[in-house]
Formats: sequence, C-alpha cells, structure tokens
Amino acid sequence: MGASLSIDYVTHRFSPSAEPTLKDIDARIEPGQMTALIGRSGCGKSTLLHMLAGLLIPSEGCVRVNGHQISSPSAKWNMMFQKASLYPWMTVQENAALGLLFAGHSKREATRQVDALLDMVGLHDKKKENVQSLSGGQQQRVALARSLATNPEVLLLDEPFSALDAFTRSALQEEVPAICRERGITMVIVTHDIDEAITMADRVLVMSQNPGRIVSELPVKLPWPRRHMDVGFQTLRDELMQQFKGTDTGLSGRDAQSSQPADSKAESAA
Amino acid sequence: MGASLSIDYVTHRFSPSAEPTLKDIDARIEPGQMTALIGRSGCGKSTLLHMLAGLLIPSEGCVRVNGHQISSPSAKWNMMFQKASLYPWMTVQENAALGLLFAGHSKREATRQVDALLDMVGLHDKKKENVQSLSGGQQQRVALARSLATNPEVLLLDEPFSALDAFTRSALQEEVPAICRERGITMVIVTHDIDEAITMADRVLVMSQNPGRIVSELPVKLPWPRRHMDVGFQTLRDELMQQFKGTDTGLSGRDAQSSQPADSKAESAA
Amino acid sequence: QPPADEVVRIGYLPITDATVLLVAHAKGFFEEEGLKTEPPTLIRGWSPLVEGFAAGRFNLVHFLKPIPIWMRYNNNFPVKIMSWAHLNGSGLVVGRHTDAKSFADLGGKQVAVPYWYSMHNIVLQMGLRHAGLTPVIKSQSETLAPNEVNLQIMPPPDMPPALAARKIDAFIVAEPFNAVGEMLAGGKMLRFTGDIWRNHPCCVVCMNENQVNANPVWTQKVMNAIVKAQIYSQQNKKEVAHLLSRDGKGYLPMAANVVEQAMTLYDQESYADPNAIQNANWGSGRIDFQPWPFPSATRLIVNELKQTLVGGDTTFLQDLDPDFVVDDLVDYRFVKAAMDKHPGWKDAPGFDADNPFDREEVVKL
Amino acid sequence: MSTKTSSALNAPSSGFNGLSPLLSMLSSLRYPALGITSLLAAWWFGGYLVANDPDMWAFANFAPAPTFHALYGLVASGAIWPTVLSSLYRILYGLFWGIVIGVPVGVLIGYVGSAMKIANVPFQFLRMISPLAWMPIAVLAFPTWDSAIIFLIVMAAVWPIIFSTAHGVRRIDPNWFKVARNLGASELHMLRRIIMPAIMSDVLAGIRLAVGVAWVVLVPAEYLGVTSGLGYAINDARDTLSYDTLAAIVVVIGLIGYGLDSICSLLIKRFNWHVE
Amino acid sequence: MSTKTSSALNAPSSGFNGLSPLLSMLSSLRYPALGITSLLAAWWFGGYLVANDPDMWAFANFAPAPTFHALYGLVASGAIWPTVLSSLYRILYGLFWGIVIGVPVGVLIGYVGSAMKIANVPFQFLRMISPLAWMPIAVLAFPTWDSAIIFLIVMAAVWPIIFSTAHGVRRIDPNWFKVARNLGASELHMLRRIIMPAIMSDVLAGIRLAVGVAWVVLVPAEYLGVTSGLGYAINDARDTLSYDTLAAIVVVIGLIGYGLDSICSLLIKRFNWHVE
Ligand SMILES: Nc1ncnc2c1ncn2[C@@H]1O[C@H](COP(=O)(O)OP(=O)(O)OP(=O)(O)O)[C@@H](O)[C@H]1O
Ligand SMILES: Nc1ncnc2c1ncn2[C@@H]1O[C@H](COP(=O)(O)OP(=O)(O)OP(=O)(O)O)[C@@H](O)[C@H]1O
Ligand SMILES: [Mg+2]
Ligand SMILES: [Mg+2]
Repeated sequence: MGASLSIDYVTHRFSPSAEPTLKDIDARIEPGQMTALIGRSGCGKSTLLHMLAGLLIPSEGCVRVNGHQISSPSAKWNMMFQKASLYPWMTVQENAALGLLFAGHSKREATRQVDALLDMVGLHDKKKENVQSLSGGQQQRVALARSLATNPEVLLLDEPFSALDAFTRSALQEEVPAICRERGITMVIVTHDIDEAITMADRVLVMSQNPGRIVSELPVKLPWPRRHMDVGFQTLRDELMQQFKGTDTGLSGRDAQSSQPADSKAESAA
Repeated sequence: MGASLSIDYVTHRFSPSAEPTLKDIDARIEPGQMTALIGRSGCGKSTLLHMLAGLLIPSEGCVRVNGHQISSPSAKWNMMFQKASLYPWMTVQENAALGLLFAGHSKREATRQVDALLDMVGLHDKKKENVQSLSGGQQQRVALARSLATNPEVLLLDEPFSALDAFTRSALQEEVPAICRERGITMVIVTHDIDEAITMADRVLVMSQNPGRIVSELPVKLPWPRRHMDVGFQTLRDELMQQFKGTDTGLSGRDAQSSQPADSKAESAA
Repeated sequence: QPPADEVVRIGYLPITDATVLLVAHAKGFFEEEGLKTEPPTLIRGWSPLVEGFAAGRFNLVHFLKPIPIWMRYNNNFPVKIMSWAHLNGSGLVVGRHTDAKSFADLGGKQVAVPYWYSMHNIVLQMGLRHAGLTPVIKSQSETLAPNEVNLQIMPPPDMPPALAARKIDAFIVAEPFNAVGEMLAGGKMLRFTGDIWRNHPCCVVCMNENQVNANPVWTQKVMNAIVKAQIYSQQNKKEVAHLLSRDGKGYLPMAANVVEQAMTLYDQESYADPNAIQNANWGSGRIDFQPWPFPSATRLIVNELKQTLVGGDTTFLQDLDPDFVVDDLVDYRFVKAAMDKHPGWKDAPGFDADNPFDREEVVKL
Repeated sequence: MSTKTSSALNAPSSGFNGLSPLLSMLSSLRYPALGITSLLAAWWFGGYLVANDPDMWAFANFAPAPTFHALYGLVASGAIWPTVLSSLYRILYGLFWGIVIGVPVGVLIGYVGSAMKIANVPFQFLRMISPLAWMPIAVLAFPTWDSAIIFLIVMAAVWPIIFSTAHGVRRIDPNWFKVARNLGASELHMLRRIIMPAIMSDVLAGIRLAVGVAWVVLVPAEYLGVTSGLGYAINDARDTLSYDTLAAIVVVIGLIGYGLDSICSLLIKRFNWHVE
Repeated sequence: MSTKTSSALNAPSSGFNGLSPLLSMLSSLRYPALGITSLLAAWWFGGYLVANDPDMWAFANFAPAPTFHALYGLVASGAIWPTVLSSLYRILYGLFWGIVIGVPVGVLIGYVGSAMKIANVPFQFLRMISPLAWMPIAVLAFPTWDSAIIFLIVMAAVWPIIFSTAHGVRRIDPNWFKVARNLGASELHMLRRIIMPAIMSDVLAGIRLAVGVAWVVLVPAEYLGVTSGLGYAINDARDTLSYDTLAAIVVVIGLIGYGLDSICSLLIKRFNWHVE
C-alpha cells in the first residue's frame, strides 16, 4: 500500500550564503494519491523530489513519510531521476532487475519480474543489450522499468517521458497511473507538460521560481482515462496555464526575455 | 549562408552482422531550409543526425554538404546532442563560448557574444556558475546556446527542448527558427513532439523503425509565427498523426503492447 | 693546472680496507709528491665501484684481490694491481645460538659471505674443506646434509641483524662488521682470517694499465704516497682509526671507538673462547699494512679460486695459469721503487730482512 | 585500444574491409613490431657508442648481440628456469598480498571519508620508505628469507594498488551511488554491484603499476640471503661484470613482466564497460 | 574528501552546525591524530617486541623514543639540512623530468591508438628494469654522479605518471571528444581545453605515486658517489647499524614526502571538477 507524504515548511539553500532555492514549501500528499508538480525549468522541482526520496536533507523543515521524518534513501520511496543514470556494465535486463536483486530476490525471479515491465515499455528486443547502445528514449524507459520493478510505496518520477515520442509517451501516461492505482502507490510526477500533468494526476501543484514555492494547487477530478479533447480537460488546462504564467511575471520578473514570447505562445496554445 | 544537405541511400548497421538500424535513407535538404524529423523512440533519429554531423560514417551510402561528402565533424555543421554533455570544469559561460574560442575568437569577444545568447535562453543569472549545479533544463539551454554561438551553416538539434517547461520551450520554439531564418542557417531538428515539428519546420520527415526509413514527408506552408489553434496547423497535425501511427502498425508490428494504448490516446488527442 | 687525468681521483668503500688511500689523502702525502687530488668518492658496494673505475671515474681504487683477476681475464679490462692495500683484517663470527667452536662445528649451518669473489669466501672454504665439510649453494628451504655448509651472499650491514634473528649461523666479513656483530648481535669471533693464513692480502690497490703506461712519473708519485701511507698506518693504527671515523675526518660513517676496536683489538684473552687466535706467535695484528704484493700469495689465490665454490660462471678460471697471472696482473716496478725510497715498511709484521720480496705462504687451519 | 575519436567515428566501417583474417592479424602486429624494432635499434646504438669509446668498451657487452647470446646460453643450459620460478613465486606472492591488502584498503579510504583522513598520514610515511630501509626490519621480523623478500615486495607494490583503487572510487559518478541507495542497496550490495564493477579497470591499472614496482624492488630485495632468483642473478652479473648476462636477465624480466602485464590488459578489456 | 554518499546526502546541512571555527578545526584534526597515534603505537609495539627478544634486543633502536632522540640530534646539530636539501633537489629534479616526459607520453599513448601499440612492448620492458640494473648504464652515460642519480629517479618515477595519464585519457567520456570536434576543436584545442582539464586529477594521482617511488629509489641511487642526501644517510646508518638514525631519516623522508603529497592533494582539489 501507498504511504502518505508530508512536506513541512521546507526551505533549502545549496550553500549557507545563497538565496534559497526552495522556500516554505508545505504540502501533504495522501496515500495512493497521484500528484503532479509543474513549474519553470530551474524552479526547484528536481530538488524537491530529491528531498522526498531522502537523497537530500532540506536545510530547514523536514519531509515525513507516514509521519516519520526521512533522512536517508530507501527502496520504499523510489525516485526515477531526470538523467537516466544506468550502470554501463550491465545489460538492460540487469539494470532493470537491480532493485529486486537488492531486495533479495534471486536472479531468475528478478529477471522474470522485470521482463514483463520491459515488455510494457517496449524494450522486449533489447533485454540483453548493453545500455550504452540504447537511444535516449530507450534509456529512459529502462530507468522507468527499474523504478517500477521495486514496487515502492512512493514513486517519484522526474520528467519520466521527456525523451519519448508522442505515442510511446501517451501509452505510458496511461500505463503508469494504472499500475499505481492498482498497487495503491503514492506517486509524485514532475513534468513540464501541462497535458501530461492533467492526464496522470489527481492534483497538480504549480511551483514558482526564485525562490521555489508552491503557488497554487488544482485538484483534477476527471474520470480515467482522460481525453485531451474533453471539456473538463480543456478548462483545467486553461486554468493551469494561467497559474503557470503567473509564476513568472508575478514572482521572479527575471526571466523577462524568454518569458515574453512564451506568454504569447502559451496564450495561443491555450 | 546555409548549406545544402544530401543524404544518399544511407544504410547503417552498428555491427556487420546486425539488422540495419537505418535503411535506404535518401533525402535532400535545401540551403536555409528547416526540417523536422519525427519518429518513435529508438527508430534511428539520433543516429541519422550523427551522420549529418560527420560524427558517424554510414556503413553504406554517404552524406554530402554542398555536394562534398563529409567524413569528419566540423564547426560548420554543428549538432546539439540529446544529452547535454557539458564540460564540468567550465562555467556556464565558458561552456557556451567554447566553439568561439576554438574558432579563434579572444576570450573577451567570445564571452560578449555568448552573453546575448545566454540572456535569450534565460540563463543571465547563471553565467558564472558551474554547470554541474544546473537543473536538467538549464543544462539543455546551455548546450543550445553553445551550438548557436558557433554560427554554423547547418544546425542539427537533437530533441533540444525535451527538458524545458511549456513556456520556456514555446519561447525558444519561436526564437531558434527566427535566428536560423535571419542567418540563413540550414536546420534539422529531431523532436518527439508533433506540435513542435509543425511550429518550427518548413517540412517534416516521418521515420519508421526496424529498420529506420523515411516513410513520409510533409511540407509545412504556414505563416510565421505559427499558432496551435490555427486551422492549417490542426489539419497538419491530424495528418502527421496519421502518418506517425502508420510507422508502427504498418512496418514494425513489434511494439504492440505499447502502441495499442498509444493509438487510442493519440486519436483522442487529435 | 695538470690535465684532468693527472688529478688523483680515489673511489672507495666505507670500510677499513680503504685505509691507505684515505690516509694518503688525509695526510697530504699526494700533495707532498706534487699531485693534485679530488676528495675521495664514497661508493656503496663493489659493483658500482668497479663500474665507476671501468668508466674512468676513478684512477685509484682498492679492490678485493680476486676482482682484478676477474676484470682482467674475464672481461679483458686493463687493470693492474699496484700494491697490496692491507693485510688480514677479517674474521668469521658465529651466532651465540650455535655453540660452534671450530670449523668442524659448522656442518649443516648457514654462513653468509659478502661477495663470492672475495678473500673471505676463499679462506672460509679452505677452512671448511679442511674440516671435511662441503660448501654448497642451496635455497634456504632445502635440507642440508650434516657435512654440508650452505653459503649465501649478503650485504655486510645485514649480517649482524640476520645473525641475531638466527637466519644465518655465521658470517665472514671485513671489519668493522665483525666488531659490530660481536657487540650488537652477541656473536662470537670463531677465528680471525689472519690467524689462518698468515698476513694474507685482502684488498689491493689498483690502477688502469693504460694510465700507468702513459704516465709513469705520475704513477710513481702516487705509489710513493701510498707506501708512505702504508707505513704511517701501520705505525699509528689508533690515530688512523680516529682520523677515518666520523669523529675524525669522516671518511667512514662509523664512530671512532668502533673503528678503533676493528683495527686494534687483537689479544688472546678477549678471544679465548672460541679460540680465535691460535697463532699468536705470528705477531699479526687485527689489521696490518704492508705494500709489497708477494707473488706467492697471488699464485695461491689463483689456485684456490679454482676450487672455490662461487655463484657465477667460472670457466675462464680453469685455464688460468697462476705463474702467468703473477707477472701479468701485478706491476711490481712502482711499488718497489717507492719502497726503496721509504724503508719504513720494514716494521711490518712478518718482515724477513734476508728475503724481503719473497715469502712462503703459511696456512694453518 | 584505438584513438577515442577515430573509434567513435570509424569503428562501424572498419569491420567491412576486405582483408582476410590472417592478413589483418599480421597488420595488427605492425605497430608492436615497430616498437620492438625501435627499442632494439636504440639498444644496439647505445652498445655501438660504448664499444667505440676507448674508455668504456669494457661495458659494450650489454649490446643486443652478446645479450641474446647470453640469453641463449641461459635458456639452453636450463639454468634460467629455477631462477625464473623462484622469482616469479616471490613476485606473484607479493602481488597477491598487495591485492588482498590494497584493494579493500583502497576502497575503504576512497569510500569512507574518515578512513581516508585517518590513514593519510601513516600511509604517506610508510609508502616513502625504501625497501633498503625496511631490510633490517624484514630480517628481524620474518622467519624465512623468502617471507622477508615478499614483505619488501608487498610494501612497495601495495601503494599503487591502494591509490589507484581509492582514486577510482572517488571518481565514481555520484549519481550511481544515489541511484543504488534509492533502489535499496545495502553497503554490501553497493560494494559488490556498484563499486567493484565501476572501479575494476582502475584496480587493474594499479596492479599493472604494482607489477612494475614489484620487479624493481626484487633486485635489492634479493640481496637478502637467497641464492636464486632473477634479482639475485642481476646482482651476481654485476658482481662479475657480465653485462651480457645482466642484460639477458633484464630481457627475461621484461618478458615475464610483459606477460603479467598482458594478463592485466586482457582483464582490463574484459572488465572495461566503456563502449569502444 | 568525505564519503561520496554522506557528502551527497548531508553536505548541505553540515555547514550549519553551531561549532566555532576553532572547535571545528580541532575536530577536523581528530582523524589524522587517530591515524598518527595508531602508527606510533604500532611502531612502539614493534620496538617493544624486539627489545624484549633476548637475541635481538640490541637492534631495538628503531623504536620511537631513540628515533626521536636521534632526530632531535640531527635537527639540533643542523646536520640534517644539507642532507635534506641535496636529496630534495635530486627528487624534485627527477620528478620534474618525470612529469615533463611522462605527461606528454601518457597523453600520446592514451589518445593515439597506434602510439600505444608501438610503445607497449618497449615500455613494458623498460619499466621493469630495476634502478640497480640501470646503474652501470647511468654511471657510463652521465657525466656527474648527481645526474646519474637523477636519471635513476626519472627512470622509476616516470612510469606511474605515464600510466596514470594514459589511463585518465582513456577514461574520458567519449561524448566530450565528440562535442569538442563538433564545435571545431583542433588537436591543440582538444589537448588544452578538453584532455588536460579532464585528466588533471589523474595526472596528479600519478605524480603522487611517483613521489613515493622516487623516494624509494633514492636510497639505492645514492649508493653512487655522493656524500650527502637522505638516501646516503640511510646507507650510512645501515653501515653503522644505527637504527635510531635510520628511523629518524625515514621520519624526515616521511615528513618531506607528506609535504610533497599535500601539495599534490591541494592541486587535486583545485583541479577536481567533480562536485563534492
Ligand atoms: N552504439 C550503438 N550500438 C548498437 N546499437 C545502437 C548504438 N546506438 C544506437 N543503437 C540502436 O540504434 C537504434 C536507434 O538509436 P537512436 O539513438 O538513433 O534512436 P532515436 O531515434 O534517437 O531514439 P530516441 O528518440 O529514443 O532518442 C536503437 O534501437 C539503438 O538501440
Ligand atoms: N548542487 C547544486 N548546487 C547549487 N545549485 C543547485 C544545485 N542543484 C540545483 N541547483 C540550482 O537549484 C535550482 C533548482 O534546480 P532543480 O534541478 O531542482 O530545477 P528543476 O525544477 O528540476 O528544473 P528542470 O525542469 O530544468 O529540471 C536551479 O536554479 C539550479 O541551478
Ligand atoms: Mg529537474
Ligand atoms: Mg535520440
């Protein structure tokens, strides 16, 4: 079963003298809930996810899983990194099976279990290959299979589909939440794609930058599977787009040169 | 001024005994033309781009720039890699200015030139930072600035915006073609985003997988800047979506498990 | 300013065998002859000394007596023995764990020698053979028959600790390592070599034959200084010991008291058990100085070398005619002339006024 | 291993040339042949210079011709085998202990910051001690000469292994540690599955250096109370001014060392996970 | 450098502890102090064992107390300074040449596949040659004793530098070469901007090893006609069995070596581009 997550007034500075990267982040996530985190590039999404995984200790505040403060990583709350970080001396299969091996499964059992996942992500014919010969999107899918294989209570995904084409991505946008729902996994996904956030999550958190804060929160109360053309979907998308736009003009004011055209484009897209 | 590119019956195998990764690719690209290359993850897009950059020699056929067969990389045809590959011992600025330094510019001159580009990609406040402390999207933007700085005749972009949020991405989708148009740069962009392809290119090539072939080609004859909601845009998108779908069912038939849901999703999106 | 090769360039090892060269330098005997000198160069180990001499770095050195035989007849290097450097000066020390009292007690034991081609090895093997023992060179793990004695080569500084750690049972070496072995490792002097072979040569003074032939006048001056140093050393052992030591002019790294014991302590009370001095009537010292290269000794050495077990290939030795060597290897002219000029050498032990340039070799095992 | 760049660029096409396997094997011997020829030429020239110098001709025996003559003699008489065997035994034994001690210690000080801080000063002192300075200690502390010699070899060979290993651990991509922890790796898993494979080529590079250092130390080490071995033979050859034998022994050492090094190279290739 | 994992996890929080700078400096000395203490304890215990052995007590002088006494004597009399200076000169000179030769050669054989194939056999032979076997050649070939000694040091110290450098070059991320070529880097740019910064820490690791090897070789090298230097002093001490002086010289070598090594460490920190 999934675990609850609680982020208690987290502020983070990468060096004591620096401006805070994250500021006063406070949020609670229910067991089994699926949360999407969106925000501008560099606003601190990955940083926050690292904290949820126990890979980074916030300089102020703390993160709790099921009420217990976490201070170290564990297979129970698994994070899929933005960079695939596969082990180059292992095949696709070995990379994907690693978490199961660590959990004490036999090599055969682990292989059997990941085979199904590798089929799901479309890598059935690459299982024995060295990960260094994979394409960018294939590597990302190996990392996804590796994270899913450990069957964690909390699954943290950092832009998991960024290197995938529209079809593969779309398939996985449906598969992954289905798996999480089935197993009751609490999922947090970082994405830069508003449609993806709406497609996959129960609620969306919008982050601002400089410093990174959660500026708004939107529940997504649409039935599964979600269709991009549904009216509810479109309304939510418009709303989020507004929120998102707000993160820039209202709070940082720095990214002016790049935000100007972005606004106009985003408007036209919405 | 831009150069013309010609891909002459290129077939490529990564090992002599393996199935070909690319098969009979034949295409011509006019000087100053902007071409988008779309296709499933793992179909060979990056491989093809490496060949256009002179970083990989095809096992059969050849690639010509302005009629001359190319067999080695050069600053004249610059590729931005799918993985950022920044040099960790250099600051953001130094990384971006590297091509100019290689071209013989003084450090001061090089810095001055990249500063404008770094401002454009929204990294004005990160110039002196070590690239290892950047977020994924920030690293990608540094790599983009580095590629643009060399002012190449041919610019090859391998999923250049995959790690960027909607706004930043949208801004750059407009900026980059504008720069290319202005300077007459021949651009080839690999992307997994159909909207991006239509937004940025004069024509779109669709690749199939196993083996990688160019299965169809669509000219994009829309005025700049392009709006997602325009009718012409939507028609093109629907058409491309159909082509794209065809790459799977028609030619590989392997990716069945993942393509099934993809189809339904993509359809709903279209 | 004389040409470079007329400057006396001495190479030496930091042992008492180098005494005469060092005394001649320290006392200014070369300068008295009108020669220029460079400070003597200290070298560790016979091999680099030989190499330095052969490369022309030195024009005056001391070698263990068998070395020039080897160089001249195996390597065809034009080396000449100009005179002896000293007499006696070595001993066989046994570990206190062995209880050995004589050569006969060394059966089944491990004995270290400093160099295969040394007087020490020759004298040791003479003694062993006399006692009915067979010298062998085997690896440490092989078992020895009761009548076999295993030889091994070892740098002298390692001999005393090896003896203390019972890795070897005895060693034969030049001073001052015997003295050190006695003082630090609880070793006992089994026998002085000078008590076995009366006034045996140990080290010799050598020069390059080409140099000698090209520069007879210079050579004569050098030999004059050497003979003077011999006489001075024999008459002033104690002072010389101090002079050479770290507390004197620092030619040797050892302290004065060690060098002194190594050059002078030679009495029957101190060495009664085991009986290291059985021929007190020979009148020898622990070390003595006498320049004349008696041909009979050279002949004996060549003959003995042929039967001495060594670690290398010795085929050339078998065809060597001792009488030829006696005349070919040694240059008697200059030392004789120098001795005629400086008669003080007549005080040396074993001097026979009737027949000063010939002697009968006396070996008592 | 070929140039990075050319392999990255041309590797795929290189498989398609029309050479028969034999021909391509011969052509792959081209480079080593060139290397060996240059070495021999330099060696011969050195010998030639010395032989023509009126002062030094006595040393000209180290030239190639006399050397190979002496080598032939050593091999033909069979005298070389016990010599080789006893030294090889000491070297391998020393390397064995060097690896057994060096790899764990290297991993420890590379991985655990405090271990590194604790060990730094003692290690800096110990590693600068010459085998000749250790000799009295070795003589006092070890029951047999062989073990004393092996001790000297270990004391010299262990440092490249420790340092290379530690350096390798410190160069591991920090993300690899993060990912592994994140997947629930215990310290043991970390060691077996992540650290060891990641540093294998560094360890082997350290061992390669250690092989060289071990041979270098063997010669002074075999001053100690043994009567066989290549170091002993070198000392002996110098004592008798047989520079032909000396050079022949050096050649033998080179051949064995080359063999050991080739094993390391093969292992490096085997464990190297960089795509060529 | 601290544990990878702990630094990755806790580094940000460690800056916030409330200790005053002095206290935290003291606590950072905790680990080295522990290391030094253990070394002294082991040393003292070795001396104790030897002193209590009825056969060997006379050789117990290498224990800490007599050693520091001897060290005090050497320093107080000032006798140590010329000794240190002349050896330091030889070591630094040897290292200088080791670096000047080793780094370019290492880059060449790491970068250019054919250079590696050509050099492999000659290098394997040369690097296994003991300084003692080189000695006759050194005596013949060099005009002064000092230069012969420096030659011996170079011949030993150059290998770790060459191998570390080459290993570092071979471990460079192939993408870094691709990107650079793609940006129009000439071979010279590649060398200056990519290869050199990328391998800096490997080169320095090689130099660290070379420092140790150079000191090890110094002792036999100073067999040769010089009258000062630490190796010479060790030989002297061995000849006189003054193990207290021997150990004192070893301590001095350790101190200097530690100093040189610390410089390397600092440089490694300076040139290391891994984020901690
Ligand atoms: N060095 C290599 N050796 C062997 N196979 C390789 C190598 N590089 C790529 N491949 C294979 O070639 C195919 C095409 O790879 P490529 O990287 O060109 O895909 P892509 O279209 O860029 O995919 P993506 O969108 O996921 O980045 C993949 O199936 C991949 O596994
Ligand atoms: N180790 C570090 N040291 C210093 N600053 C850092 C470090 N890691 C990240 N940062 C900074 O913190 C900010 C947030 O980084 P983070 O990686 O969390 O962004 P992100 O929201 O994931 O962005 P993206 O969408 O581009 O991946 C960035 O400005 C980045 O430069
Ligand atoms: Mg991120
Ligand atoms: Mg790709």
